[in-house]
Amino acid sequence: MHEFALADAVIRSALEFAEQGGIARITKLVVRIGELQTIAREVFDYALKEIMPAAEPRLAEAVIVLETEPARFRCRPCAHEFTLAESGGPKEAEDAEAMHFIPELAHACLRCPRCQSPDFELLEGRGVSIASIEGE
Amino acid sequence: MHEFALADAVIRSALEFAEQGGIARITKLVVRIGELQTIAREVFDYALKEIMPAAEPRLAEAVIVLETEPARFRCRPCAHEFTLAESGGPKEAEDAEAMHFIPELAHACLRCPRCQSPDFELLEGRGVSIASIEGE
Amino acid sequence: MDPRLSVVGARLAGAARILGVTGGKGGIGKSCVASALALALARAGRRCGLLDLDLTGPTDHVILGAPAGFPEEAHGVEPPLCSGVRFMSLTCFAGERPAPLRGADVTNALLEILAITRWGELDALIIDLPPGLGDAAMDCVRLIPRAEYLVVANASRVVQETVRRNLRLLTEMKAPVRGVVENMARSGSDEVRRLAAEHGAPFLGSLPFDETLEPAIGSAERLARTPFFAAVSALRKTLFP
Amino acid sequence: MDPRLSVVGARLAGAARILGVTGGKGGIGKSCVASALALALARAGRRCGLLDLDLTGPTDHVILGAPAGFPEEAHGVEPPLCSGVRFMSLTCFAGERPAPLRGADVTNALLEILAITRWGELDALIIDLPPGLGDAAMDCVRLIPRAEYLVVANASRVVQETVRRNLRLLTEMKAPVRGVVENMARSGSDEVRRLAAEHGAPFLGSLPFDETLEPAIGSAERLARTPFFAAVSALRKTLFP
Ligand SMILES: Nc1ncnc2c1ncn2[C@@H]1O[C@H](COP(=O)(O)OP(=O)(O)O)[C@@H](O)[C@H]1O
Ligand SMILES: Nc1ncnc2c1ncn2[C@@H]1O[C@H](COP(=O)(O)OP(=O)(O)O)[C@@H](O)[C@H]1O
Ligand SMILES: [Mg+2]
Ligand SMILES: [Mg+2]
Ligand SMILES: [Mg+2]
Ligand SMILES: [Mg+2]
Ligand code: NI
Ligand code: NI
Ligand SMILES: [Zn+2]
Ligand SMILES: [Zn+2]
Repeated sequence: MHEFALADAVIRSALEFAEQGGIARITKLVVRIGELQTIAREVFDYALKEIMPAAEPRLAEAVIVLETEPARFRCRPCAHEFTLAESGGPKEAEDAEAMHFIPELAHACLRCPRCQSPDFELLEGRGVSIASIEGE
Repeated sequence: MHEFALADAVIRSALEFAEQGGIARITKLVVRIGELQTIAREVFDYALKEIMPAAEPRLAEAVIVLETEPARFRCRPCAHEFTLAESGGPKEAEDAEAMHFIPELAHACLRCPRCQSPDFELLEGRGVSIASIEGE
Repeated sequence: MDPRLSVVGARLAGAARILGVTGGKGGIGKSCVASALALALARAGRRCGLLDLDLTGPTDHVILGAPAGFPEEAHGVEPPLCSGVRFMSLTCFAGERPAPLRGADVTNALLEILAITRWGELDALIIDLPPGLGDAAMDCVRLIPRAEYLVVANASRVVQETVRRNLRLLTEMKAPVRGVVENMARSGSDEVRRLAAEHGAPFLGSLPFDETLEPAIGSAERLARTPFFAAVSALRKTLFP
Repeated sequence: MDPRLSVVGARLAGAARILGVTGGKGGIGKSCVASALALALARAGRRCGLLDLDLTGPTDHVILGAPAGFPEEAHGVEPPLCSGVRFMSLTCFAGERPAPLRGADVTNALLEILAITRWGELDALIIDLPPGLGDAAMDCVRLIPRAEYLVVANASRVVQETVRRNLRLLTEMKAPVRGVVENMARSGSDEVRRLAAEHGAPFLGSLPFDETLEPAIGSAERLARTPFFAAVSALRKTLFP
């Protein structure tokens, strides 16, 4: 469950943001989860709660929203745009796990469905990011 | 005057665009010139006219507009945003000429004015690009 | 907003010192020096990590003979212990598959590895850098500002050309150069010493060209018996007294 | 819209054949092989160009002893004639200055060079590629789809590991591999021949480890008198009969 490490990053990032913006209480935190990393919402949700500092007043009342972002790719040689499903997805469990750890391993595991090139751009849906933070 | 090579690229690109879009006559072509490459408008304008195929009906009546785009940089280590003037500009004539040929040599010739890093991003104003093409 | 940027410092906080092995040029033995240095630290009883940041041409797993397979997950990724060295490489996840990565992918993959790897307490973290003055080299300076650098060079003219550019750049980026070491030294030549002096960097001596190194690759036991390793162990004492 | 993409094909149209020298690994002699091959072509009376695409670690100017200074401009940039070879490198513009370039910068600089260089009529254009499976390697495949590849390897285990990844990738990208050549061969070993066979690529023989190569670097005259050059000349006959 390396999700804990990513949840930890999210919490630290939110607190850093609060620090820099002089925010006393974070009210809402929208976290985006890219499809490519195949992090299960429930796992990540659990990780966030586990990692959350018990005595952290700035986060105590924050509503945390998890959004999933579909992955979209564009092939550089042939300009074809495709989704994860259209690429055929990971062939083996090992491929899925490799991309779960390092989404860039898509270039080792996936191919453009039109021209088979590994030289594609990941337009959206990579990994964990913070979409927005609200506070007061 | 390697401007001819770039003007040639612009003309070929416009004709390719017309070809693909089934456009019979290009009426307007807006070319953007990035400040970093220090291409003089007059030189480029002259080059475009020189390179223009005499018997090219698709371009015969095109209005060609040249726009200059100021260069803007953002330093990766320190996040400072700066202009070419703020960077101090090229120190020697050789630096200016190097960037005239290959704008990426900014990383060899310019530094972030705040932290002196060569690791900056060029946000705008690199070189020659086509901003828009109108045709019928 | 990229949450990973907020956690890199914390993940590396347990490492007392961080040393990047670089030089700009490929094939001068950066990976052999980095791997042997990590091994020498472990054999001297130090807690040591080795991170292979040559993401598109990783070799440290071959040099150390690291076993294949995904690392353990425990509130992050635990770098497997390999001949006493905590080891992390893209190959831990990619295995044999070639991973062509453009610059932005290198930055992302490197940042992901830094964000999820739990090194724990280390006396030293050795970072093996790729050739070239590209994304990995610049991200190492940017993301790990307290990293020091060991520059590997040799007497060849093409190597000197490349190492000179690398040294100029490290100096400009205010990255502390702990020293320059000559590798594959065949006879007494003064080129590398002069190159170091030119850039105000300490010259840390020469590692011999060693015919017995190549057959020892893949086994920490055999590596540790080579003259090359003996020379790296002496270098280790200078760098980590 | 990037106008440069529309002109690359036209700029290279005069080159009868284009050969990329690659291998993935640094320090196996890609640049020495590429430079010597270009020189051998010129000496055989062929019109030959050499393009150094190792933008952050260029060395071909050192190997050939190319004079410094900006190239002539004439409706584009004219690659200077250097010992009979039309030569182009980022160093023609950058000189001694180190140019740290991230991936997107590599793509841009490479595209700019391809867009402005007027090679004219050539029997062969040799492209020297950097180590790694990164932007330059992928852009070469993407922007110059008719390029063929010569893969340089040697018997070292770390080299084999890297070259294997490179061969797999070239095959996947449908880039035609003209052959694999062993460099720095010291004794009769079969590793490189086997590696080539594994990937269905022709094995093109071995170039000897040559003590006299290093002191010849920087002078085309001296290079041409080395046993290494004699072996590259034989390879030239195979590749460009
Ligand atoms: N001191 C040495 N003596 C003999 N061979 C060496 C020595 N150092 C490195 N090598 C060999 O040189 C090659 C390149 O080494 P490597 O560590 O992969 O270089 P880099 O990481 O700089 O690309 C390998 O085949 C390795 O076995
Ligand atoms: N056949 C050979 N015999 C001896 N030395 C060689 C040979 N080929 C290359 N070298 C040396 O190996 C080093 C690396 O060569 P280079 O062409 O720069 O490799 P690459 O371009 O693959 O990084 C140089 O010092 C060069 O002189
Ligand atoms: Mg290496
Ligand atoms: Mg390595
Ligand atoms: Mg080279
Ligand atoms: Mg080169
Ligand atoms: Ni996990
Ligand atoms: Ni010009
Ligand atoms: Zn495609
Ligand atoms: Zn800065």
